[in-house]
Amino acid sequence: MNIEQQDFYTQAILSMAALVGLTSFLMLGQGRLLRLIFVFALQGLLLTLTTTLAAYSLNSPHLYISAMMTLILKVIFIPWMLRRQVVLMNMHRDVEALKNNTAVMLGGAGLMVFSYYVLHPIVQTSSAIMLNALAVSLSVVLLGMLLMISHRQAVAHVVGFMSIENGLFFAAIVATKGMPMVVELGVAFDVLVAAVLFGIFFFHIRTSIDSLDVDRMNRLHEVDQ
Amino acid sequence: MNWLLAIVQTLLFVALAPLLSGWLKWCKCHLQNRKAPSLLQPYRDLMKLIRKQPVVAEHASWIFTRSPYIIFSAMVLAASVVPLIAVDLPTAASADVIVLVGFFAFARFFLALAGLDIGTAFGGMGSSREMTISSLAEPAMLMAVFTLTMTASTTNLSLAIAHVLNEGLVLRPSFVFAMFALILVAIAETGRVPVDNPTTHLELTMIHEAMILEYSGRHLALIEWASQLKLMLYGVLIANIFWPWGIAQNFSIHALGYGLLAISGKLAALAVFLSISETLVAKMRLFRVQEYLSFAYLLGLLGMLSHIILEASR
Amino acid sequence: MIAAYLVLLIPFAGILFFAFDGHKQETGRLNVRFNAVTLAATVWLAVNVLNNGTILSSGKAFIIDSFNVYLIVLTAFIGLTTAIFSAPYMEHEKELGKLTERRLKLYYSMYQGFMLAMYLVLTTNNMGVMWVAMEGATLATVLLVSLYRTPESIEAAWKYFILCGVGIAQALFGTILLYYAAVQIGDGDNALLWSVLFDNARKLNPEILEIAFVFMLIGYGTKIGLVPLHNWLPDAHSEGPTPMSAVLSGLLLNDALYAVVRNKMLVDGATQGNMAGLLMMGFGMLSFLVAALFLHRQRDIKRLFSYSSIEHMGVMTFAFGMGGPLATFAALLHMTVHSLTKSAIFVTVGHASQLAGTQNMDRIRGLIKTQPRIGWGLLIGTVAIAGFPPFGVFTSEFLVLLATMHSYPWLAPLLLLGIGIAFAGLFRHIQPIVYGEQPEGQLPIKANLWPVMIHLALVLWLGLAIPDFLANWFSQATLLISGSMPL
Amino acid sequence: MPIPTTIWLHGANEHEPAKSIYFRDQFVRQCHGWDWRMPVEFYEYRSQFLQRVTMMVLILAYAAVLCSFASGMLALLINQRTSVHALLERVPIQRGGRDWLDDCLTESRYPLRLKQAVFIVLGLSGLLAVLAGIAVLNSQSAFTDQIGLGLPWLPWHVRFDSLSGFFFLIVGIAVVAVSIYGPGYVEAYQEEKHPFAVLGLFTGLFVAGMLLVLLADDAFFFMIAWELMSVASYFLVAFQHENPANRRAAFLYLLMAEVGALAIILGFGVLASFADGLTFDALRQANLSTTWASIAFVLALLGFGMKAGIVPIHVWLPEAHPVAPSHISALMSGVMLKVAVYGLIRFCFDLLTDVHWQWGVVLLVLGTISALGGILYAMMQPNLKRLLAYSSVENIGIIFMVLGLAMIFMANGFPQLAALGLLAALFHAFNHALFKNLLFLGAGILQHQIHSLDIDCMGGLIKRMPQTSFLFLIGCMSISSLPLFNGFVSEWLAFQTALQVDVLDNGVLRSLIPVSAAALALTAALAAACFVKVFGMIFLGLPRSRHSEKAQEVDDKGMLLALKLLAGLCFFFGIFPTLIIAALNNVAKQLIGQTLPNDTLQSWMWLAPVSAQKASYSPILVLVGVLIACAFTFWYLRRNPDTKTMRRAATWDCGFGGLNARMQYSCSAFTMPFRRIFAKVWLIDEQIDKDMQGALDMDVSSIRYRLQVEDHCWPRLYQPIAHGINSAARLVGRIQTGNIRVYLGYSFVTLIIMLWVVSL
Repeated sequence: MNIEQQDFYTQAILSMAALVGLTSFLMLGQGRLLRLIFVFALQGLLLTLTTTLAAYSLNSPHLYISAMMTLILKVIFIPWMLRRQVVLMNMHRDVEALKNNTAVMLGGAGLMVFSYYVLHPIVQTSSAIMLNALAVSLSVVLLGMLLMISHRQAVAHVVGFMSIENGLFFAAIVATKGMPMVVELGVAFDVLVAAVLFGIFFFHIRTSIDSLDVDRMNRLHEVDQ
Repeated sequence: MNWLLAIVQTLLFVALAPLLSGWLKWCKCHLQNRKAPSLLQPYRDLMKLIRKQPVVAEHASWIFTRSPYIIFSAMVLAASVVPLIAVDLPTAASADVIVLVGFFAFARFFLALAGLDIGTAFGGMGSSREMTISSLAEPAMLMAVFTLTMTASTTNLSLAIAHVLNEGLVLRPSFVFAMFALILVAIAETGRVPVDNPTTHLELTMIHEAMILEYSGRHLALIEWASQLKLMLYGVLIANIFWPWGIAQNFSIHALGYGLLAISGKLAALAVFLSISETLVAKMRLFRVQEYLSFAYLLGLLGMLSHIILEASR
Repeated sequence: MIAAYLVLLIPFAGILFFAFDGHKQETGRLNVRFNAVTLAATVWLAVNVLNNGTILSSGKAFIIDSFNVYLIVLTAFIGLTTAIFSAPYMEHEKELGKLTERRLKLYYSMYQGFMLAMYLVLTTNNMGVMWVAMEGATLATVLLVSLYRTPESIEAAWKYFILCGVGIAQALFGTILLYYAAVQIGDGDNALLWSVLFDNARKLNPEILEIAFVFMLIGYGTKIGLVPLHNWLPDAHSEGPTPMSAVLSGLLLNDALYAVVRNKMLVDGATQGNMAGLLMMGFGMLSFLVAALFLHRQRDIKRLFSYSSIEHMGVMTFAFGMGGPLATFAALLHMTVHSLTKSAIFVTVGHASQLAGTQNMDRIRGLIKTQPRIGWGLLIGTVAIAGFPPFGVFTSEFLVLLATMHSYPWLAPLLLLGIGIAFAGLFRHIQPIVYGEQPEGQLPIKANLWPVMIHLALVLWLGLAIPDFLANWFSQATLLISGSMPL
Repeated sequence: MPIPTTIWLHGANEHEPAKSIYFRDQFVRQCHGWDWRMPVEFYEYRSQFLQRVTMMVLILAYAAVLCSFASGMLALLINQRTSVHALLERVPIQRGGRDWLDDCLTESRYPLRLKQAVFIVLGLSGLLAVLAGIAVLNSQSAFTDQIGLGLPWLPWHVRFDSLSGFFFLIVGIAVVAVSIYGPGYVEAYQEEKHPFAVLGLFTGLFVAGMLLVLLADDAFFFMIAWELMSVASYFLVAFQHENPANRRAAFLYLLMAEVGALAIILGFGVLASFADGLTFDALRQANLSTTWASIAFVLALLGFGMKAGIVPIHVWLPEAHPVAPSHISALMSGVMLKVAVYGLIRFCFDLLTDVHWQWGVVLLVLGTISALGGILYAMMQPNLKRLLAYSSVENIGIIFMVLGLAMIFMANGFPQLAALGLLAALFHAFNHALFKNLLFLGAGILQHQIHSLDIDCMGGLIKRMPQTSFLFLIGCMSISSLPLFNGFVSEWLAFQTALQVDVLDNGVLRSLIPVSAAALALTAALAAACFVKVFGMIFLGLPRSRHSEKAQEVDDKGMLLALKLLAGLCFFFGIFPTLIIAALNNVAKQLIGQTLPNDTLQSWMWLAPVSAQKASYSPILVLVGVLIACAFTFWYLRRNPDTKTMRRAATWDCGFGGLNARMQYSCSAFTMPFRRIFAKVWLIDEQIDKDMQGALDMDVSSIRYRLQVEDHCWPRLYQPIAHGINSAARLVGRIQTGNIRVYLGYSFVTLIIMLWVVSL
């Protein structure tokens, strides 16, 4: 069934999905940390909009709460913290040279296709929209991992980690109208704690190797020189 | 009666042993154009030695002084189980051919210990070489003996001989091989040329003599006698196993006498053969002995295989 | 049911108490008391369950059946013994100047926090909450791994954090898929309750569950330390304080495996095949063999034993994957004896590295000469973990082997090969440590070895004879998991 | 009514041949006369009797095990004097005992008394083991029981039958000897360096493990006992761990024990996968194809052979046995190897019901190689205990050889000859236990007195230690299988077995077996040479070192007593082998269902295994003959009083003078001919470097000679394996690069692959 036969809500959701996917791609290709953080905040914002939309059209009020939490955590708090780190380390000028960026991009595109391929059994059980939404969120998760693999800055890793969270959250909202409240709260709490911990860790890492380049943390290994 | 006869035969064995070596020496001297001592010379030597007071090395322990008795009595016991002039003796049942080999080993064990006891280089040298040669000779001998015992399907010597005797003259290729193997082993074990030279006076070439270098008096007598016994034992084995004809099967006087004649004839012949070979062949280097003995083993093995394949094949 | 709540409340109180009360001399002993009370509560709970079967709390938030109740008791027990060990140990570390008041405060409250997370994982009936708790365990321990603030410890903690975080996120995706599949068939609120899912597992969509299980396996498998997702484990174990390594090895890995098994039960219910089992067998065998090889290359003593943990988790995963009553029974037994033995070993290792002043195995020598109890403890523990009778590890490995011979005979030689290699890898390092002459400056220390003795005695007992109530317990759990009683 | 007596004599089963000659005729009447018309009360009586016997025998066996445990536990009290004192204060004892106790518990006495107590309890367990063995051999039936340990659905099964009983006998005798010997020997260890608690504890566990292996009747229990034995002995090998070589030996030992145990487990597993359950009864029922049976056999051979130390998997043995305390080496070399033999017999003749002749050939060939290799390696060892260990390899080889013969005959349908072979093997195992214990304990005494085991440091000890030297001589004579001693009898039986080859049809076997018999002869001769060297170099000649000059006879009576006991048994069973043969007949009966006709014809003085027509040996007559001949010559030659005394004079030194100890033949000199003849057998590294001096550097100032003889197995077999594992580990180590992004990559790729897999 094509998009024009869908109701408005579905169309909106699908476009949101497209936008979220796009933001992931943007992050993947992003070499400057500040822009990266900005795009991440954007993704958080899209997520918030999606949630409110879902809350409104499915009139399930507890989604408003999670929308609120998303806004606070992923749009305001975490980007602010990361930005502060970057400025402190004054890395806001230097650009991380990404090796074979185009290949990574193509890989990301491949991943998107792959997630469709993986999730196609779901079609029989439900509408195609679910499949699309889930597929997008899966690809967001995978792209987040790819981001972490391809970037060397700890900040980028945190962004990737959080964008994986975003993907999961999107899936939860779209596919299953949100998880049970207790789980939502728990997840949010974990994310919060994680964010705090990340802050602490940046401090420690900086004091130990006075840089946030994860490639320089390779004391513990099994390879003999 | 049987027991008495057995004892008598053993004594006869012991008594005749010096005579055989005397005869051997006699033949050798004549073959080498020397003037021969009388046949009784060995007896005279033994008597003289027995009368003398033995002189013992200062470091010697009881092993050294007691070994001669042990060695001698081991040989006597060996003599008691080998049929000399008559078969189916009761003593033969008490120890079969494997035990016979055991007796030789027993004697050799103590002889070697005695050689080591005094703590000279020669003694050790002699023991070492003796043990080497004997341990190489043993498998060869066992192969030869196996050929016999598998044919006769018994290890009891007198029964085996009786078996060979009863089945009459059969041409067995295995026996030919086994006999030659046994002869070679006998030469090695009794320390004759070409393996060892009993009459040598150069310590470095000695084997048997090197071990008994320190012996004197009755000890030396016993050892000499024991080695003469050993020589005769091997002779009798070869003679009676492969040509048992003439040996007494019943205990009538006439049969026994006949048997005595027969065995002395065979032994005499063997001695002649041995002396000829000793005159012709020169002593070989110590480390060629292994080739010599492995050849003996090969013969024994051939005998065994020909028995299995040619004679008893199924 | 009150017992269950108690089990959760006491550690929670512990967190708050230690967080706000601050550090005093007897804090260690207080920590011991907290754990002791919890143990009592768990025992009470266990008695309840043994008497009147599975307990399902009102609102179905919690489920206590024979499978998790014995894990709960085990957790409480090891928590207690490790606390007993850690009290003097941490004091000594403080005297060495490695730690400050604040960090000890953190340590104790996070210890309780970790225990809370463990209990939550075990008791909860809600797969989502299980995930939350599992993530909570990571968050609670990650700061403890970097407690010493050395560059290595920070690196280890970072890796632990990132890898486990990413892994666990995948587990969450799996949970979401599970929920999705569940929503298809029923009401939204109870759709994540394990009991509900288990009851109508047959109706769940098998394809989705298979995909979900893949995510679960990768997610929780990262926690179990399955090769090739294991890389955080040795670092975290070797760099954190030793009591932490003890509980991580003894408890966290078990509970992660527990989560996987719970999910496997659902998946098997849905897909009437053995896909999940085969995946687990593959991962298990791979981890087992690779870890056994890794043992040969270790310098750091705690790293060594963390690899041996990976190896044993591999065995358990393999056995659970094989399914069938015998294998399941063996896996449960192995879970128990491995936790006991490994935590005992880490306790002795802690003392050993403390008295030697290093964790580098080339510089620890002649323990038996320096302090015979520690030396012998380490040696006996190693003998036990290497799978020598009459210790329990042998029994369970023997049963695993038998099960393998029955169902997959061609895998048995691999298993034996791995055991042999692992044994050699352990002993080539441990023997020089305990025997021989001691270096200068290696002096005896104040050590409390009761935990070690108790654990090893228990393992010995399990090796000689499995007490009836425990056997009955295992059989019940086996019945629950594999659907039939062991022989 | 004579029935009770006859029952008592003939044990449970009245169809058995009696072991007492005196009652035979009566017995025959009973069997063929009115046996099946036996009155009812006879059977009732028999059943009651059986129950009583069952209880008694099993209680004996259990008591033996418990005593060995108890001795171990007792040893732990060595440092607990005060607590023991406090404990004993409580128990009420009357005056005298109290005084005695207090005397024992004084600071100075306590350790000594405790050590004595430990060894007394150990000896008690040995004694009980002997009794149990004899009892079960007499009542020719198997007693089974179950112990409520182990798995919930598989309690420990216990079965005590003739085979176990015979090995109980072996273990028991050895343990008794060791526990007599022990107290004197362990005095040398000072407590803080070598704690007695460790030694005593693990000795107890070790013995208990061996006994339990013999009792086990299911695979699980068997493996537990087996590993208990291995691990306990490992701790004993590592007891003197200050020496790096000992640690290395211990590690190697434990490693190979583990590998062997795994092989055995796998073997049981193969059987179990064709049977239901792990009890031996269930395994006996397993009917498996020839291929699987052969696989099981090979696995068992690998496992048990590794413990028994057959070439080429013997390497641990010469390393581990010498480094343990001597009485432990005696137990390991004399008894533990026999337990391995027991395992093999149990596995092949009992569990695998139908044997194949190919297996027999494998055993035969392996045994021959081990026998020859063992003795040749032994000959080159300068270290006494290493030498003895290698000679154990040789004897085990002989045992395997004869077992192989038994298998061949069994498979070709000659159960009686199979019984003969089995009997020879078991008898040799028994003898080897005796004389190898004797020699190891003797070596212990030498080490105790001379503080060295290097044969080249000894010499001339026969004058310093007359008793030890005499007992050691007996050991040497029996191990080099001279007549009148037990070693000879078993080798004689082995030869007799080999000589029966004529009954076989298969030409290969008919030619292979005699060759291996010849190899056996070579082995025996080499053994004789080897032990001539040993005795001659240690006890004869001139002392080669200061220690051996000043050596004294050991003052502890117990140590000598143990040696005397063993030597006496060596001689006794050399003269009266029929006693053991009678006992062994029961074993053969139980395993193969055949006995020897031996006691049909002969009385106690004759040994005729097949038939009197084929071969017979009467040690007693031989002994009498030797005695007569010796006595007569002795008396005759020394009757003349003035030549009776011997004159002592300087040794002949070719007139050079200054004969000294360094001119004697040394070990390496003695074995030089062998080294040249069998040069291929060893890796020989021989170096002579001379220091030249004087004008033109022509004349030699000093010569150094270094000889190193090594086993082939190391470079050929073991180093490759170790190297392989290390390189594999290095390869695997590559995956852990330490870079977190790589790790993320791993989990990413894994995830992708898994998703792809499931979505196929």
